Amino acid sequence: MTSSTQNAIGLVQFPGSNCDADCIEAFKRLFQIDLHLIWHEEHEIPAHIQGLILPGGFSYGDYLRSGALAAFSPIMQSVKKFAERGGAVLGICNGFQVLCESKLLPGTLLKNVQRKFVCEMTSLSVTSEGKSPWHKALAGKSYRVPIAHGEGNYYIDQAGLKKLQSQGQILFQYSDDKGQASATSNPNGTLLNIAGIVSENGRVMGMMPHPERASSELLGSDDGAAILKVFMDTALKA
Amino acid sequence: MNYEVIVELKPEVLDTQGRAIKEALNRLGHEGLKSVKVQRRFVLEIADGVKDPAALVNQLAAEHLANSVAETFTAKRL
Amino acid sequence: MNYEVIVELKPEVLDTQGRAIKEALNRLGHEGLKSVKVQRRFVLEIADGVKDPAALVNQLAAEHLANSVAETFTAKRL
Amino acid sequence: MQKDLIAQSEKIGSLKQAPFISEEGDAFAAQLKKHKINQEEYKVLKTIVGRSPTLPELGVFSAMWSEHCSYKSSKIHLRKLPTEGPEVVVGPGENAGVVRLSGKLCIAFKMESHNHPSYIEPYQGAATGVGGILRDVFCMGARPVANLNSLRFGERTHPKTHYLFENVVKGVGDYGNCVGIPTVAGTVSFDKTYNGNILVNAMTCGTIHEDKIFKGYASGIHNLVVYVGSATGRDGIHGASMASDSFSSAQSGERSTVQVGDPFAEKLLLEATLEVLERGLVVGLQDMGAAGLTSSSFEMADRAGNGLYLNLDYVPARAQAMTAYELLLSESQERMLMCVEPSKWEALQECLKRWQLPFAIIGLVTEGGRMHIVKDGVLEVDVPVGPLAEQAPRYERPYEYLEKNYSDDETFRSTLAEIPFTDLLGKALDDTGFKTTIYKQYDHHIGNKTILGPKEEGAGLLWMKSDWANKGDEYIGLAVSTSCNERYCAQDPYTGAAQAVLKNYRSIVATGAKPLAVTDCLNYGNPEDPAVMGEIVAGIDGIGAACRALETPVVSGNVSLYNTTDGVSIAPTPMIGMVGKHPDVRNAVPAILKEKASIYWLKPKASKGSFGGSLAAKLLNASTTEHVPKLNFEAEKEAATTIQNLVQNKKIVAARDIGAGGMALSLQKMLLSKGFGGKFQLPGTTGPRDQNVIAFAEHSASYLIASKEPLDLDLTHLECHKLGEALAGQSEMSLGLATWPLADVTLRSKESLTI
Ligand SMILES: Nc1ncnc2c1ncn2[C@@H]1O[C@H](COP(=O)(O)OP(=O)(O)O)[C@@H](O)[C@H]1O
Ligand SMILES: [Mg+2]
Repeated sequence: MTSSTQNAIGLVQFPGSNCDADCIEAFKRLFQIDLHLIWHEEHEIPAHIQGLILPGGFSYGDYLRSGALAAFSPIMQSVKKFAERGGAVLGICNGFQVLCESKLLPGTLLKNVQRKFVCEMTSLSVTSEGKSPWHKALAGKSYRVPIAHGEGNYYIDQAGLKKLQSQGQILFQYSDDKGQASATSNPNGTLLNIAGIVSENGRVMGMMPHPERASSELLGSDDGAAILKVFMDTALKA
Repeated sequence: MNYEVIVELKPEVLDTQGRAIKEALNRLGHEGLKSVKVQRRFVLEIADGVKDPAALVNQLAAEHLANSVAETFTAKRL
Repeated sequence: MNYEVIVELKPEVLDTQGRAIKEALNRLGHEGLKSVKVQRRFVLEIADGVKDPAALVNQLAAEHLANSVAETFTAKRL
Repeated sequence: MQKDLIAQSEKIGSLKQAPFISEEGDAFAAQLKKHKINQEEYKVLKTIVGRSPTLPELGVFSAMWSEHCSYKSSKIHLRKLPTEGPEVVVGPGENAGVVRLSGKLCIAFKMESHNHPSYIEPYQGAATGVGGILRDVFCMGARPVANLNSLRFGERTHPKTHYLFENVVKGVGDYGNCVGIPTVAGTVSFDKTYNGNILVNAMTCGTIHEDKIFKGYASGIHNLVVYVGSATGRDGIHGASMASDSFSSAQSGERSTVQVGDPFAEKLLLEATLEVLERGLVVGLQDMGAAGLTSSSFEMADRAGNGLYLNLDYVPARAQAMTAYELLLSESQERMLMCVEPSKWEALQECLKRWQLPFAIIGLVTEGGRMHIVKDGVLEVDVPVGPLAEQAPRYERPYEYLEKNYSDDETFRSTLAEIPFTDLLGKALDDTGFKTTIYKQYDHHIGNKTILGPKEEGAGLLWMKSDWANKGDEYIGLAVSTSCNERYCAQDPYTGAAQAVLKNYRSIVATGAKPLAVTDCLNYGNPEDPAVMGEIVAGIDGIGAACRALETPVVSGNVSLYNTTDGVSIAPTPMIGMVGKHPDVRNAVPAILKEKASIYWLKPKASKGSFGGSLAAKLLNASTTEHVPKLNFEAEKEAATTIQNLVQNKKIVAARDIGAGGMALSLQKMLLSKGFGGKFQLPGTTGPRDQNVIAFAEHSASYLIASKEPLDLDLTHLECHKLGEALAGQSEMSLGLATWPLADVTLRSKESLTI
């Protein structure tokens, strides 16, 4: 790694973020890079940052709605600008919820239909319609990545859904071992088995599953590495 | 007939959610917010045939919707 | 000054919690219960000095307490 | 602030004195009863105080001398436990015990009960139980890496069980998930002995550098005492004495204000505490657990041999008009007491603010070893610190331990033989259940360390790579387990307690790890009943014997007594938590079969097994005169080395200890989750009358191991039988004379834990 890529990926820490350490560890182990940590109270995203991660956890305890309070923290104003400039942003779990709450991604994440937290391994397929770099790089395979959340039930109204579909913004769907997004492979009631989506320009991606946990065969799967790698490539190529 | 049941924490029980929301909103600059209480509101629709709907609502609220150890409720017809 | 904000799911969004409660109570023999809606109620206390408290409450509800994608809210002074 | 406090502390003599309690009449007797202080204890109290106490003083003594805080009934017996070993870094007496894993990498761990609060308000009770044990571990400077939980509920058909189960599980899950600590293992069972008194025991393991273990205290005269965290309400006042009380079903539900857990506040407190300790910003730090401000301040002062001056006017209060008594005894959650040198106060404040934690200076360290507590200009508490702890009551309560005579129970065995095998197996599966419903609600892989989690059905195993470990220990693992078979303990309190240690030992061994040390939570009934006290003494002796033989010292623990409802005590439940060291997690094996292999059964030579306290006896609703599996430490140790070697040499692909339900149930569970079946022999059968007896008998030192190559073991104390080949894609399975369709079992596994 060159020194410019060494510090080029930032990670935003909210009070209550708790998957930050796992992201840091996974990037170090997989790509030998140190993430640049950005505290929620900061107002600026350093100029050398080319990609941003919003990690999982329970920002502000998620006591209002998951992601709702974090969406308004000082740093999120800058994250919005960063995204508007075409910066690459990856929101994982609570980070995905924050992205929706801040309108960087459409829709929202409701309570799981079973009204219980769910922690298990899932299998993700990549939709074929999309043209984003994510779709291009990941299509044709399925990815075993674990979930752990209480509010991962993606919802958007009919018009919004049509738009998502027609623009190819749906990225991941929870699937069975045949790669089908079936009712039995839906872990939380999410619309169309949606597990992850991208923004219109394909630069902002949010997903409920945790790729940073699927970062070693020893931990049950290393399929998340490919996902994180696409993020790195997308961010650093710009 | 519709009834409303509002369930809230007893005043002496810590409202962790309300407190966290208030503090976060204060930090966002909304200094004028003095306190936030978080409650649950249920709207119950009761069938016409029920003899004493108010009594039924009270029973459901007391036995099922509110947890008497930590919460109190109020019920009224809408 | 106290304000009440009631946040509820838009009618087109399935209220899974309400449905589950209704079904469980029906199973317990409370057949007279036709439907249950579950909502959140916030009681906001606004400081006296605030110029337009109603506007503040509306802003807090719209921006923070309710999620416009799936929810609507009503606010009123208590 | 400091100057002002010094001035205040020097003017104590001129303060108004709070009234002493009146020692007359029924009111006095009622007062003592409410505080659970008996006449003898009151006499000692008066000699310590030198006069009649004030009401807050009485409250302080009541809390500090409660069973929960003082271990007054169990202390003299707990001394008999082995607490030392080469890897023990901190033994009992601190907030948590600490053992060395590799190099400077140490593990701090402890278990705590939250039984009574969880029965009253299961969600909050369980949640705050998790919060409390996390604080015990991180206030030593250790970063929590794993939670475990041990749950005992009443019968599934009991009307309260569903509600208690749902809410306890949700409470444990929500709290741990939000703080971000994986719950990697646990235990649960349902038995009528817990109908009116459930058990919720929580355990936490954390990592810490050997040279940075924090054992702080209130040292340095005039150092500041700082209150950190949530404001104080009237939560759980009398919690410490409540945990030492027994239930009566008539009054349950109205005992105490509910403590509410705030896992978000806990997460902030966790990060702030670890930062404060890492940066050396405080000289003392203690979490406010049971008996809140009282126990934390007294403990902190006592360890330093100093006194404290505390002004309660500065304590952040949540409720109006709280009295000194309430402020001192409240058990509001997520609070810490810190002691800081004035020169570090700036830095400490900056850190606490960054973590958004409320804080306040409430007093300072004083000379002379007295606790002076003031509120509204009134001297509320003025007692010597040392004697309060030193002269705490210790009871050598009378106990009766009746050695029962155990014998082979032919009546039981022939009844068992009559029942169709598949009925028994079905019932056994339903009774032990599948824990998916529980652990799906617990984040079990946050932290990126979980190699074996609850899905693998054995001990939890975490990958502990760390700069603090020895070179070459890059793949070192921490194995963790908790368990206790209460039926064994009911049948034979001594052997049952030893078996509880062994059960954990075997689970840890089955991953390939080496057991290191133990924590416990001794859940028993009323110690004033000599028969119950006998169970306690026997239990402690049993744990001691096993821990000595296995070289797994007890480094921390907790005692929960008075688990009784309407005068009936629970079955003895000495819950054990154990940690072990895995040399290389890359070789670790799960307790379920993931690929086809031959299955072998390892058990002590010529062991016939037994049915005392067995699952079979529970399923038949029969009592039996049989003994519980006899202790056989030689066989246990041989099994351990055998399996550890097999794992290290990559000779096996799965290993499972056999416990309740015997070999048949374990075999079925081992094969089930990935859908394996096959034809298996039942060694030693002579005909249909043997089938159930051999299949369901319970043994010590017994395991199933799965290997892809023929095993030829050189064994002295054990025998090893090949049972058969486990194959994928089977629709049937058979064992001995019985054959059954796998579809039934699969269906059961999906449904059995919905209560
Ligand atoms: N309360 C619990 N919390 C978390 N995990 C649990 C709990 N109870 C059981 N488990 C996990 O489920 C698995 C199976 O549990 P165990 O008690 O060994 O059951 P059995 O041997 O009857 O299958 C183990 O990995 C255990 O750690
Ligand atoms: Mg087991």
